[in-house]
Amino acid sequence: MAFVQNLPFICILLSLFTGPLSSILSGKMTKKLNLVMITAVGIMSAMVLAFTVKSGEAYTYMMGHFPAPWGNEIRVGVLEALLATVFSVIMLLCIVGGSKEREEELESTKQNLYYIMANLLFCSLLALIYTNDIFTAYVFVEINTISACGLIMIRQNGRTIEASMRYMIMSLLGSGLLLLGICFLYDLTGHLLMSNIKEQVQILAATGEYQIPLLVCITLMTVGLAIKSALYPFHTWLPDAYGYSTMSSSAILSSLVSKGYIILLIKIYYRVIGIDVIRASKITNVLFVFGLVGMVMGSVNAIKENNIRRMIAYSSVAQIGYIYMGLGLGSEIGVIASVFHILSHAASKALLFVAASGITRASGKNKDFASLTGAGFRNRLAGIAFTIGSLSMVGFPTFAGFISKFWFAQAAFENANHTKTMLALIVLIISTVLNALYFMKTVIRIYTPAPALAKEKNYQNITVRGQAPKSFAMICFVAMNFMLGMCSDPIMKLIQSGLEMFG
Amino acid sequence: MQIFTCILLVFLIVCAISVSVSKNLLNSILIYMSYSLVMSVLWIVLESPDLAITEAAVGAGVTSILFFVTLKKIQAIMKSDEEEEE
Amino acid sequence: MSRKLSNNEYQKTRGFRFRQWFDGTKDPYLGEVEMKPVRDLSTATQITSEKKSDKKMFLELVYDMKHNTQVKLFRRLYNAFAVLFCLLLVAMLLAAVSNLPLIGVADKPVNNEVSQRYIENGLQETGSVNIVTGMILDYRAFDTLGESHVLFAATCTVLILLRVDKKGRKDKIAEQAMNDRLKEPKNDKVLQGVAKILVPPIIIFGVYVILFGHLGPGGGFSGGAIIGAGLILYLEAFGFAKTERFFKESTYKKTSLGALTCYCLCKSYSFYTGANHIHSIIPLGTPGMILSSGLILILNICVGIVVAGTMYTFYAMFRKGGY
Amino acid sequence: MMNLTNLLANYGEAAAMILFGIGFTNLLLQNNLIKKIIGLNIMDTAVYLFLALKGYIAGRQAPIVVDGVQSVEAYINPIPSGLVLTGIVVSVSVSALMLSLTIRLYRRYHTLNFDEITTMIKKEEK
Repeated sequence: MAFVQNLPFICILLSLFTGPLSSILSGKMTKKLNLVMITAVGIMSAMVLAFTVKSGEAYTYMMGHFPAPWGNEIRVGVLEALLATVFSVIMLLCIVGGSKEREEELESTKQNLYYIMANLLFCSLLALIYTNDIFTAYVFVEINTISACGLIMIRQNGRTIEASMRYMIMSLLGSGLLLLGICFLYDLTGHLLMSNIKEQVQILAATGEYQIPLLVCITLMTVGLAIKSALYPFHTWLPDAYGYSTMSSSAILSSLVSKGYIILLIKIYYRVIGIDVIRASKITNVLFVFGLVGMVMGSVNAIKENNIRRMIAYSSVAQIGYIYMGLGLGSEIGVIASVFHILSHAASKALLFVAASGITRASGKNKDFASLTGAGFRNRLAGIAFTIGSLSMVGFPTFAGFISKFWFAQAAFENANHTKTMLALIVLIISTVLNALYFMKTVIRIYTPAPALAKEKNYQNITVRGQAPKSFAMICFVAMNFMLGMCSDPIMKLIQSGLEMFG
Repeated sequence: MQIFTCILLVFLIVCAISVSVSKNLLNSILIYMSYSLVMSVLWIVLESPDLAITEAAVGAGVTSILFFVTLKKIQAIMKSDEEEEE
Repeated sequence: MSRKLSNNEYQKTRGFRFRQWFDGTKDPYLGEVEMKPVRDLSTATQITSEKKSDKKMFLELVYDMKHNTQVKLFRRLYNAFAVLFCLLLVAMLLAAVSNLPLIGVADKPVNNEVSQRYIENGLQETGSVNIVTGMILDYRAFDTLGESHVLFAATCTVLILLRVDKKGRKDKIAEQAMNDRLKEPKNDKVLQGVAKILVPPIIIFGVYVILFGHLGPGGGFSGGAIIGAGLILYLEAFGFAKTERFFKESTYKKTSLGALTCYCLCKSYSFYTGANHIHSIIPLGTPGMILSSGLILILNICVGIVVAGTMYTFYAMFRKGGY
Repeated sequence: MMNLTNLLANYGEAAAMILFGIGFTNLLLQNNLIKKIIGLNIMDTAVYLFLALKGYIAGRQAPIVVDGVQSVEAYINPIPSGLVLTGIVVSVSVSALMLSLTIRLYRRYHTLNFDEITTMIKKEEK
């Protein structure tokens, strides 16, 4: 066994261990520790990615002295390593980009608690990506929920606490359903390891035994994870949570946390139940419909919104709708498009949150649209970054968003079911138009010159150097968006081979 | 044995319903506490002593204490508000 | 009357008092035990009715009932749909349960080679007499590692929400949090007496449950919770001034950090050696002895420390917002 | 669909599912925050009851090795117990978190009714 193969395990343990370690350090030290840890994990994940691409196959890693059906296991393939790498880059940039807001908005004595939460959240994301055991996944889902709640409410005002209560209620409903689904599955198959469950489920599907419980169990797990990842009718906690928490939390939550659950769902579909059984159960059609509704309704709500942070949050609802639409198409290419959209949305949504906070800082921290007029001139870099993020969201060519929309359209075209094709294409067009409406409205507003307003309210100009960490984060995010948009082919290939390894 | 289990299960359901119906919060919490205790008895019947100990200590013990403290805290806040009004 | 004592002396004896109490003529303890004067019922009903009307007015103010019939209608519809949804859920689950394998029967998918190996080889492979402990701390240790961090994360969130930072803050919330004990009897003699008798056995029992976790029912979680409950009882009886002598926030942080570090290190070692097929040097000992079963005893102690600290911290935070 | 004889034989699981439904409804619909949290606890324990029933085999003993007997026929399935043990700890930490949120909300809005809190927040914004 090569030493590189140990790295995923070391990543998980390292991020897990830095959580308790941060509790005795001072705020500044914990920040440094956190940044060093995430960087180290990023580098290690990249090494794992290189290794898996070279070897061309996935491997399992025993957690303990006991082999497969008896002990715990983690499983590492191309897709897992890719996701871990991208997630650590995004996490790092989000934390760097929001450092100033955190210093201002959080109490100085609670700074280090923020990093404890961030470390545990990151650890749980890594564990969700890598784990090969469904009950371990449940435990880490709970860590994820609790630490995400901590990140929301650490900036304390009435709104965030109410939002985190709402978030907790919804997520606990979701995890209850997920746990019940896992119990059903355990009862039917007698295993908790993903690969073993899949073998048993294939046998059950072939013999036709226990059809109803299997269907119920698929439904329970899907609904549970859909609630947790804020699919449209379950999104009520999302705008408040993203709109009022401190900026880096919103960016992390929208770009990583809800995506972690979707990845777990994809994993369950491919590695636990088997995609053929899922297709036969027609649950994908339900996801397809909810995805479509979410795409439209999220955008409509975003248009109505007058607060820039909440607008971006509602746009997240729409984008999650896209991802579920891709899953709901039920074809290989649809899932590939969804996974790519997870990456591209993570990059552009985090960019939007960072840039929006730059813009609002140049407007006296007001988030309503009227005071944002002309903010693009007061903070030039943030203005440009926001424009690029919006263009990527809308689906302008050369940016990440275009590629994912292109692949969604492609997936819809190749779908055998023509009603689905028509519906998907029509809703894609409608949603793109709506996206363009609210994002371009914002961009035009921040580039409308308003020297009178700036003078009257005593706004200050912010230079690139005056916000060095944020500028760094924005530049990196813009570069990421370009990279995902311009050279998407290798990444697509990676995702494809990763999904093949899943199967 | 089956009859005993059945009685316990019926008791659990009655408890769960009366928690949601009862008007007084303190009553709800007490009923929940007894629910936990019955659950731990049920687990002894089901031959899982580990679970029974843990549920008795955690579910009926610490969780209920936390509920009581919350209620008390809320009443303390209520009282200090009333004093301010006066 | 064949009484030997005179009437005057008889009235001082217990027999007379008992008889009086039995007849209901006089309560023998009246005036000796403090009792709350009984509130006049009519004022109480008046107060409740006032409160009810207050509430109604408040609700009308908040919801703006007159102008918000739409909201009301929406709420009703929402509730109806939600109840319907829940009923459907239960029906669906019952349908699924009716098709599941029967309970209490040995021949079903759950009882396969996995549980067979746990039972047949568990004693030799983990050294633990209690198979459940052996399973959660050795075969499936990764879950349990995550679980103890769930506790840690929850404590941190409670700290975020309820800790009152004393540094230069003298606002209302801080005062409220500090003062909530002022309105209660301090140094309650009965409580203190009971606590003096009960706390040591509770804590010793907790330690026993932790240390014998691999030999009988119990383990780190239950034992830790028992110790935590003992500490809570002590705190409730004697107040924060006494507990501060041995348990402060820094104590909690250091002990739980130490325990979690120890846990992480032990498990990293066993995960690493296991995955790389290196023979582990940890001896399993003779099953049935207290110093046996390799790492399980150490892990149980670590978990116990974390859980006890967590439970106590929860209580202290809820109570006062500090230690 | 519904196999009634089977359902009667699985009466324990049926009861667990009903408890799950009650807990779920409470968590979703109760306006009172404390009852919501009790609902959450009921829901969780119902799932654990379901799991514990899965491991139970009539006439066998708890999985603690006695007198060196190590045959499968002697003991019940240990796996569900282990899973439930993990789950109980998760649910106690979650309910502590929810309760502390409740205290904070009460301190600010002086009510336990979640609907009222939501409407108050909306009023505040205007």
